Amino acid sequence: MSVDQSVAQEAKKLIEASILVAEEPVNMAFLKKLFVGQFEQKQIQQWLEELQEDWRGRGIELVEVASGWRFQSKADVQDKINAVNPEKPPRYSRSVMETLAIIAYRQPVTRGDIEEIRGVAVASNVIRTLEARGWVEVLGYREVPGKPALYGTTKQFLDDLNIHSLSDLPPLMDLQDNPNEVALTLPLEETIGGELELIESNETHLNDTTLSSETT
Amino acid sequence: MSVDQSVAQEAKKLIEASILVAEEPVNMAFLKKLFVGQFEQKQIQQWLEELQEDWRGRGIELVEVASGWRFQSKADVQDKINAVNPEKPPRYSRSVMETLAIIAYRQPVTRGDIEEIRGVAVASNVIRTLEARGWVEVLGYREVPGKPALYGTTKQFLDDLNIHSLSDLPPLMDLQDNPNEVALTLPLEETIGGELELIESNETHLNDTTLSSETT
Amino acid sequence: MSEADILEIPVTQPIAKVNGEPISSLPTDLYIPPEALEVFLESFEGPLDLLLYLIRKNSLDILDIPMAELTRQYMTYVEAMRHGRLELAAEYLVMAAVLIEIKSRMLLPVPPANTEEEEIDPRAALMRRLLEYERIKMAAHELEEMPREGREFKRAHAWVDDTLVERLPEVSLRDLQDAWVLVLSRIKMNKHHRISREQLSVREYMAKILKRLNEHQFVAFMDLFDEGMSVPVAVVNFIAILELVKERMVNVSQTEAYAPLYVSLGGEPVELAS
Repeated sequence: MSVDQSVAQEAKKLIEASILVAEEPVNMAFLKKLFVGQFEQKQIQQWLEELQEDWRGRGIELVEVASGWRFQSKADVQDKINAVNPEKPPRYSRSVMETLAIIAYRQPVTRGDIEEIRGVAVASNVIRTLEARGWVEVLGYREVPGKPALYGTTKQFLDDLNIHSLSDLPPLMDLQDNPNEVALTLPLEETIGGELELIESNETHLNDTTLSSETT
Repeated sequence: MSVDQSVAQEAKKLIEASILVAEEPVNMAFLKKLFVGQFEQKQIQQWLEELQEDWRGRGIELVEVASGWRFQSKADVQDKINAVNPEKPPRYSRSVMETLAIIAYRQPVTRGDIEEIRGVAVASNVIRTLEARGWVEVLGYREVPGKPALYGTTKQFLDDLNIHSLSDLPPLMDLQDNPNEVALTLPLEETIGGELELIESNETHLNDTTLSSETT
Repeated sequence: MSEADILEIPVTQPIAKVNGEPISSLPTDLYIPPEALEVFLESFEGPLDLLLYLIRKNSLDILDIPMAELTRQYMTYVEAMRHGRLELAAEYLVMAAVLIEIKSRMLLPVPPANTEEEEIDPRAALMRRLLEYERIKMAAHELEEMPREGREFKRAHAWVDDTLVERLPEVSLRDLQDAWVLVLSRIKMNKHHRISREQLSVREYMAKILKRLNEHQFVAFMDLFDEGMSVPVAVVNFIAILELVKERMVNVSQTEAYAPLYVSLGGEPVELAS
């Protein structure tokens, strides 16, 4: 062993915890950052394998999937759990749901836009999950360096959510949740906001037209 | 030990796995069903405590919260993980936190009650934010014109704050009983932002009577 | 105490002395940059918050408030808000009325008929509200400090093996909105990523136009406006085109003056991934 036993112990404890609390599978890049470059990839890889070994014989195993490492239940154990409450519907992780919400409400958006709004990198498998589901598609490419893809929601997304058009989505809430702030700062806002406001007041009318044109 | 060693081993393995894969904390009723009535509550409880012991010294701990048992990270380990994770936890504005406090301590309350206490209108997205987080829910409707919704806190709110019941909340200060004390302890250089310091003395316990009677 | 003292924001210095120097009017040359006033007002959660601030700042006794002084100071702020050409939130004006009413009732002699009953201090209701609000403020602060899931600790969880799950997750509109609300509460951390209020339908029309341009490389500008489009829809559609141009997703071109405008996708042909 290249490092001290107790150091290894601490490191494995940290790796285990970070994989267990993560929303998405944890990749090597994250783990390296976790140790602020203190350990090499090879060392971390070895600890992961040791952890895998430590968990052998339990009901949960540590596995490596396409986007990183995660703990998951073994089939036989899952069977027993399902027997107690079989109708547990699967759920998307928070990152998937938030990405979907951003694409739905802010389309067309690039991955960069999504990352800017969420403040974190968007794992490629998050968008892939949504594309595979048929809810999100590439609408075009933005004319900036790198030509990033512009994402939007699909017809199937509307169908699956049982709505006719995007305007049937629950209203977008704005950032200001303090009524005082709203009341006091609104007059200072630029006129663009005001114009859009005007349109908003016609929304019912707008919805009607959209609805009637799309129901057939 | 009342049961065979290997049976206990299997049982603990199953308990551990079912708590880890569950979306919500796992309660005793679920665990009993998991063993199809084969073991008594006392036995299961003992295994839970043994599991808790097994995990001691790891980055994750097994805890009992309001709605059951769950695994969660320890604060020091989470600190290290947060340092790497660029995704910052949500932060709630004062209006959100004050509204939450009113709902937590004065429930059931209507939006009107909240406005009365805060002296300002409550923006609907303030309550929506708390509902989206799963901390607040509609308990019923008050039998007055308009049938306003009565809000209360959820079990998840207790779970997320790591407490068992509302009585574990920090007690509301009874300022009226001891005004001098308050005048002395309240930091006068308080920033408007509301960085009040904690006052530990003269607390009354939040109990059912406070909860039910003191609206408005 | 001068207006400048009162208006000096949050970083409050020691305690201002309360000696009843009446303030008759605001100096007309007192200039508060609108942004500063905005920040100042945003730091209060409402009239009760402002009153508590004044009481604490001047170390007034909350159970024996000198109404004249408090009302005067409060009105100074309210005046200042109006000088900043800000629309006053109704709550602040209502509170001003309440304060003045209490003040005037205290000036009136108590009718003898009432003496047998317990004397009611006109300030009592206000005091109760202030105390209750202060309690809540403190409770909110303590709640904020408590260890919280997602911040000080996180739930540990394992995945269910995908191969066992044939069913796809179901998503409801409510889930979607919840996710958006969560995005918003996180956004507040990154002040510079400010998202302005925007009309959803503009985005929808942007997407529609893009889809159309994917099918036909060049579309006459006028063709993007269907006949029979209602005025609001046409306006939204137009804003959507402007927005697309601004975000460099489409080009608008014209061969010569007064020639028809054509709209095309910016740059390379685009393939639709479906």
